[in-house]
Amino acid sequence: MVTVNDYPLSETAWCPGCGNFGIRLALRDALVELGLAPHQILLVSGVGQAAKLPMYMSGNSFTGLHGRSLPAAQAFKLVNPALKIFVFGGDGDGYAEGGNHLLHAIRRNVDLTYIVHNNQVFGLTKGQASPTSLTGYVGGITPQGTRMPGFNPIPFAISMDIGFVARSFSGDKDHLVAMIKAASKYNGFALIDVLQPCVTFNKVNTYKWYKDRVYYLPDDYDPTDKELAFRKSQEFGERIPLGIIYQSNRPAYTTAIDNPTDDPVAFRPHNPADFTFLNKENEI
Amino acid sequence: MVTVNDYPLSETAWCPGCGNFGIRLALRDALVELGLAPHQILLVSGVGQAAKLPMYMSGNSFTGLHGRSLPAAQAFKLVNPALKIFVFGGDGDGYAEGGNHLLHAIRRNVDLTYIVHNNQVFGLTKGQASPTSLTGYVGGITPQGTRMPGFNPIPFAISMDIGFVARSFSGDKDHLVAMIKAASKYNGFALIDVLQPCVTFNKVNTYKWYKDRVYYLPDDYDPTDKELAFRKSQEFGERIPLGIIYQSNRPAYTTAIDNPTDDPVAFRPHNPADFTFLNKENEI
Amino acid sequence: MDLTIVVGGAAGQGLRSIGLALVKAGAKAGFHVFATQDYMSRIRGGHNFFRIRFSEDEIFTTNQDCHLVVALDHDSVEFHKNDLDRGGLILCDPKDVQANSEKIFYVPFGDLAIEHGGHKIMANSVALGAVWGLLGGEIDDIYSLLEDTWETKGTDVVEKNKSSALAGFEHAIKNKPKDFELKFKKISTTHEKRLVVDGSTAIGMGAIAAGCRFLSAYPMTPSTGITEYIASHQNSCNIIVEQAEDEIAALIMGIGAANAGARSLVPTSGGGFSLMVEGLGLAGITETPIVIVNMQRPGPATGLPTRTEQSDLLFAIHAHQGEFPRLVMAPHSPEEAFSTIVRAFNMADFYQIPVIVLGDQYLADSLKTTTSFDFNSVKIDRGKLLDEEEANSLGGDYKRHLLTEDGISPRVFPGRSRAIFATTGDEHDESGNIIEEADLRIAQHEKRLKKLESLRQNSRKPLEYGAKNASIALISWGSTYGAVKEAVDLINKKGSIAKMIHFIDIYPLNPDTVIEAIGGYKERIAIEGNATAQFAKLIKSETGIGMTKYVLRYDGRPITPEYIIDNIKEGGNLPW
Amino acid sequence: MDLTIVVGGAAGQGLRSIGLALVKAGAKAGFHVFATQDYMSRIRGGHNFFRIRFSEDEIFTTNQDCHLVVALDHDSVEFHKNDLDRGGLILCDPKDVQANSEKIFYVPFGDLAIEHGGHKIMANSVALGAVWGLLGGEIDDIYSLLEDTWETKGTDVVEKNKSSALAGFEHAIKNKPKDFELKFKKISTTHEKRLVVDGSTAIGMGAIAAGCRFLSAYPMTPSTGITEYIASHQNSCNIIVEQAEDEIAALIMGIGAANAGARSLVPTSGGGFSLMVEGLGLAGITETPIVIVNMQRPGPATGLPTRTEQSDLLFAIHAHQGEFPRLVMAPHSPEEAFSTIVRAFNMADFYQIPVIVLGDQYLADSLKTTTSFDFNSVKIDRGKLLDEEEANSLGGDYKRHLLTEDGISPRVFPGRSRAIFATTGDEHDESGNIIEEADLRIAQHEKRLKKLESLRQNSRKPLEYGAKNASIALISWGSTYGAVKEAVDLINKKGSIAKMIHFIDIYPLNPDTVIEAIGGYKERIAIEGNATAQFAKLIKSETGIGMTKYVLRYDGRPITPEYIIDNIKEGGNLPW
Ligand SMILES: Cc1ncc(C[n+]2csc(CCOP(=O)(O)OP(=O)(O)O)c2C)c(N)n1
Ligand SMILES: Cc1ncc(C[n+]2csc(CCOP(=O)(O)OP(=O)(O)O)c2C)c(N)n1
Ligand code: SF4
Ligand code: SF4
Ligand SMILES: [Mg+2]
Ligand SMILES: [Mg+2]
Repeated sequence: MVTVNDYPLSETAWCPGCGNFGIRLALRDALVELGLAPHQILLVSGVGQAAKLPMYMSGNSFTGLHGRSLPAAQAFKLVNPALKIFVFGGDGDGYAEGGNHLLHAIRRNVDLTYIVHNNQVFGLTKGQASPTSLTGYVGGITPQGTRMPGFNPIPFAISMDIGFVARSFSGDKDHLVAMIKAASKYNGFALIDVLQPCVTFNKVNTYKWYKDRVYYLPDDYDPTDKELAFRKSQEFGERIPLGIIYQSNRPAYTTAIDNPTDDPVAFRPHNPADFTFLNKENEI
Repeated sequence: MVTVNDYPLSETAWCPGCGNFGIRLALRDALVELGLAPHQILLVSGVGQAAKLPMYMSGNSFTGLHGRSLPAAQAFKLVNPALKIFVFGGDGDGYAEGGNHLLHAIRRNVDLTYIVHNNQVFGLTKGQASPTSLTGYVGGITPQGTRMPGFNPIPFAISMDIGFVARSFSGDKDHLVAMIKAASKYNGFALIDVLQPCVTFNKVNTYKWYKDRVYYLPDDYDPTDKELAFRKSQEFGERIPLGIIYQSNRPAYTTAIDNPTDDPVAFRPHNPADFTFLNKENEI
Repeated sequence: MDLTIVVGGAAGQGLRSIGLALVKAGAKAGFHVFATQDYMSRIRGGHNFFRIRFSEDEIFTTNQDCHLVVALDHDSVEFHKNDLDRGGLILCDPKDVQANSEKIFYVPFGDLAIEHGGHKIMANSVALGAVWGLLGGEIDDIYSLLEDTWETKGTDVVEKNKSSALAGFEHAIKNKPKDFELKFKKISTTHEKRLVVDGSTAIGMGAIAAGCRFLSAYPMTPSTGITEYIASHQNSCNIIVEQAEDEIAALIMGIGAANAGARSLVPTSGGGFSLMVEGLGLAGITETPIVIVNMQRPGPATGLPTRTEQSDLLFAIHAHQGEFPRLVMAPHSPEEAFSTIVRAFNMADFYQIPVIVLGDQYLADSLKTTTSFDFNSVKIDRGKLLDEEEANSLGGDYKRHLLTEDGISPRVFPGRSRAIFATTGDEHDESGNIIEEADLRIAQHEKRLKKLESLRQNSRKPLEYGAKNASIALISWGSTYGAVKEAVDLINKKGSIAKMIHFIDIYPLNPDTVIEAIGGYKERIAIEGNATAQFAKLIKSETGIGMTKYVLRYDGRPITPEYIIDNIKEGGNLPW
Repeated sequence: MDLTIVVGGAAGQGLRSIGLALVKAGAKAGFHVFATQDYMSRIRGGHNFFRIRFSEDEIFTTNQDCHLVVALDHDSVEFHKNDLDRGGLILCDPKDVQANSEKIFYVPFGDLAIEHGGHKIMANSVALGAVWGLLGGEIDDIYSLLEDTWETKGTDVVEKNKSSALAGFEHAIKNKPKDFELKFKKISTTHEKRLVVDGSTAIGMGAIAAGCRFLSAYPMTPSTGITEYIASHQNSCNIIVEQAEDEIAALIMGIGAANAGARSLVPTSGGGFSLMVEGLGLAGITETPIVIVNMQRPGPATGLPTRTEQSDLLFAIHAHQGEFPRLVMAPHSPEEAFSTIVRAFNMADFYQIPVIVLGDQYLADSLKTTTSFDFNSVKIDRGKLLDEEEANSLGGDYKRHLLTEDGISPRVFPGRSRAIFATTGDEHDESGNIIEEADLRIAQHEKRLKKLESLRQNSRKPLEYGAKNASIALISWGSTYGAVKEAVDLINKKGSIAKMIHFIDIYPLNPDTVIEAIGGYKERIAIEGNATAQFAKLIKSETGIGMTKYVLRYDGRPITPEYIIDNIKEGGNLPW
């Protein structure tokens, strides 16, 4: 049986009080509750404060380039569908540098859980505005405030009929655990946008700011109702809903070849001689 | 006065019957009706069959890299707001290679008209599936058919509260002229997704296929109603609505510095000596 | 016998079918065939052509000869009439082309097709027959070819094509000019089966032979042929083929799949490779075995998309910030491409590095006759892998970047054992944790760079061809091989003074071998399909040895033997 | 007098404030100051430090000395105690640090701050005062500094800081060990105003002086300082600063703005530069003047994000498929950076090419005293521009890529006249139409490459320093200048045998000048902050001249004079 002892928590380079700690704890608890052992999972990430998470957890991990976690994660899954894959990154990583990959990962719908640590700021590079920074946010490159609206990933995801999209808050571990478990159980691409205070740089979107605004979607909320979901998803102001906002349960992407979990294409034995038949097509 | 004679049509490398011809004609007529002379406009494009359009038109032009038209176009506009800019490209150019730029161009809302020649296929590279190809579309890299849903740019754009988004059809010049004119008049980022038959490679989404499906939004359709627009925008099957699907009239992006049309920052006289004051900040 | 037929026409006129048929017919007749394709970056119209060369000896290059032109439109007459050798003819349909030249030989392709085949579409077979008739070939070769080609469409189609071909054949024999002297001598075919393949297909076949299990790509001419070949064989060959949203994703996907355990291939061309530069270094620091094929075309930027050049060499060697080992190879023929790709996969796995194979449009699209590929003798070396038991026993103590004598750490694949796999694009310790300490950095950096020295030692020696005691060395790499070889022959006809020294392994070079190979010549002539003599620069930077002359080409067209001969002129320095 | 103070602590402890204050205090006291920052890729915690060197002579480098350590935490004591020169001391607050060493000199920073300044936050001023007291400095320098710093916060704040500083100052004088011998000699300050600037600021100031009107960037250490400096001056300096969604967009935006008519700057670091490679070639083929600043850090991939290296040199030179002219320069100090950037803009406009300026983290973050920058003598050369009248008269006949003697075509800016501007990333004719003809391709390709030869001719000669008839040449480029200069001095103390030959213009090199500069030495020693001696390779590929020794550093730390002296050992070849 998997226990919390399988996931010891190592020292981090995060600031004391950072919202990332809450995400790490929730992830650990979700993994334990899902009964997943470190060697069964793969943690994939990009570059940023959020993206360091795999360094501070047990489990297989691949920490790649800024903004490029999703293509790697999808390919890992395609060639070895037995892996349970969780992907991590910041709002800069996922929504700025990695925007195109997110767009197409949503379309492709490979079975992954993608957790965005959305602190509405570029943390690791010291406080520049990110796509999710709200209009007027003052960062190093935008000393007079950004002049764009904050990017809201939820309606974006819904517009492409994502299979599963949720919003959670690093300040509420139980909620986040529940979201991670639900996302992981959905067989397809699941996005969780997690509100994560950056106590060092983001002096606007603080713990208090989030706490004052977040609320839970009621039990009778129907996440399969797309129009309702689209409407709800746009709330990001005085009130911010948490929960599974939309769930279409689109079937997961599979490759054009049969590639079962117990016989992944990547590991089938190979004998070059078996392919002599290819000569035939070009023989005269 | 600007007349069609200002826009002579040159020989093209397009296939006879290609939908691109209709777009070119509509553009010419729209430019004439808008009273824009070739030296006042700038045509920006990427790479692909669609992206060759500036080659076959009069007017200033910048034909750049595959997928990279929008960053160039936005910068042209920012430093010289007097330019009237029209951007062209295919569905591969705009929605595959260029996806991240589109996402952020919508957020940024620089005053441009972006026309996507959506033939649901990679034309210039000979028929591979594009993001807008419908599930099952057989292309060179997907001989068993694509396994992703076709990308629909309209709900995508609405989800980010685009200022102006329309759909038109290269087979209906009058409609397309009207859309180009409306887009050009909107002061902000306007996207027109134009259905454009590729007679050589796309044997599924033919002139007939489109003609059988397209219809015009009724006069009483209210494009400022976002939820209605979101619902409408998802029709892309038996019926495909044409017209201005959503219009939020968000104010156009401007830079943090005052940069009027008649005195663009780029062309203000420069005297290095004026900046001696910068030494002050670092003096001891 | 060395004979060249050009088939010219607009895109969309089906000249590829006629071209292919002639290639195969020549092969059936026992010749060695080499054919190039010259096409524009457009789908319809313009001027495209196929150059097909038949020879009694094995050939690896196109040349400048032209004996027959099949002109499908008027432009083709204009384009090629001045290339015609004395005694050559231009075949065309009087309905398509009205030209005023004594070289024109009219064959009513269309009318004969309708008359004998029932439809204009049979015109290709008429043309085929006419060429064969003119050259004194045997109609049986054509028949056998048409049977192979149309078999699946039923006997009616086969027969109609045959009648059409026969009509063209007989028309040609009956009407050919008295003074037309070109003649076939059919070669008695050996019993060995032969192939007609282009470079793209050969690369695809090589990758399959090597056990490639994942390919990701974004379409880009002239690399798409490789991707499409493999895509069309994915089911029978156990290969997952993913069309990526862009080239950045394509390479990163390949890196993911490779770390998961699949041999991965990423084909692209220069512009796509540019977008992969960041990912390349990720493969470098994570020690990921991956094969990237860059099919070069003339740059910069979009350049000339459907043409050929060898101008990405120094870029391929130096792409990415920082320093890490890589291997760059450049095959020159379909058969060499087949084995180079296999070697690329083995070297990638052995050294756990990215391997870049440089091809070009000329290699990709040129068809050549060759003996069948020998899949049986393909050897697979997956390098240092821990078996499941070893991996399980290590568990959380497994170190992906273990420091070892040779710099190579044993691999495991995540999820395939209880070993925990961890790596990162940041500098790391042996276990794959991010570090910043100077000593740990030095240890890992030197571990990686150590492989470079071993790669150098294992670098393949250049191929040599020509006169024993030559004083002139023609130094080349990649797809120019055939042209250089024939240029050497042409030079040596007038006195045995020239030798070809041709490189397949490009980087890292072994300075000792290079000095040994090129050091002793009075003249060293770089032959390259670029404007700045990139390989010559590389040689000089590794050995200090410069060239004495340069034959360069950068108009997007392939280097031919005649081009080399014409351009060997005086002059030491490059103009820029 | 040559004295080094280290301030060490965890990120977030405010060591930058103390460090900066010490730098300025040293400058006030009339010294030449050079200070480096060593920080980890994290926001809080870890171990960071500031090394501040005061000297009577102008200095361009950090070194290995260490006379005083201000330790803000226990780790700092551990890290630096062994670096201390004999007689040095470690200053720390007994409440923060409990260490057992006779080198410790306790100063109750916190308590004195509360007592004399009313708040713990004044501890920095206490520390400052204590250092000054120990060294026998004058409290007036500190006072004047505190006045400058806190002026805007009101007299109360100024006074509290002063009292705190005085408390530290007096504490130090009273309690300093008897045998403590280090002593200040204040230098009588010249009347000329001086600056304290780091490389980032100097680059930003240079760009403003050059008339930069557009900057686009995506944040990346260590280039962000440049972007943020310019962003904070955008209004007063007429510069549009755009934060792009990624580096691809950043460069393409810069290219757009440049073609519109704005001088454009794109700062980045290696990883971002990797993503710009495709755009770089677009600038090349469209002949777009643009300045890219690549602030290098150790690679590959994410590598060591906050540290320094010189390993992108060959990458910068060869990035992108195909061939086109570019200019690569590497300044080595704030003052050189200021003028290099101006020259970069002028050369970009003159040749209509991309110019790459290579800096690194060491240059970016090192502070130096310097005379004020001379904005008055900055010359602007925008190259060949048509005036409105000329442009109007051409109208639709204007040719953006007109063939000219020198390969440079006159520019117009779209929409600024009736001239029609057209260009493309495909190969084109003079008017900017896509073409495929061989002759048109050759004409445009040669037009572009012709500029390379002219660039070569105009390449700046290397800086030379050292003994007249030296037999040893230390060959360097970029930020190692100061270290090499002092290493030469150290060597020459024992006999005048060494000379520095330092390059700022890196590519294209002029082989004749290089041979002249380095050809005559018995020993040629490459000094580079990378593992493969990239500049040495470039020199060899251009001149055939190899090095006899290598001093390389690739642990992310800057090269110091002592590092050079310690590492000049035998050995010709590189290990890889
Ligand atoms: C290609 C590239 N560009 C830029 C960077 C620098 N960089 C590192 S992390 C980061 C953004 C961090 O923001 P986010 O992704 O939101 O993560 P956070 O630190 O806030 O968790 C950037 C720009 C990089 N590593 N690589
Ligand atoms: C970086 C890069 N990748 C790939 C290509 C090859 N390429 C040229 S056009 C094109 C796609 C064409 O499709 P689309 O954009 O839909 O335009 P269409 O031809 O259909 O109008 C591709 C993949 C390229 N030129 N550059
Ligand atoms: S900078 Fe912000 S996001 Fe990064 S560790 Fe500190 S608090 Fe967390
Ligand atoms: S290939 Fe298709 S899109 Fe391209 S020109 Fe032909 S019909 Fe038009
Ligand atoms: Mg963030
Ligand atoms: Mg298309």
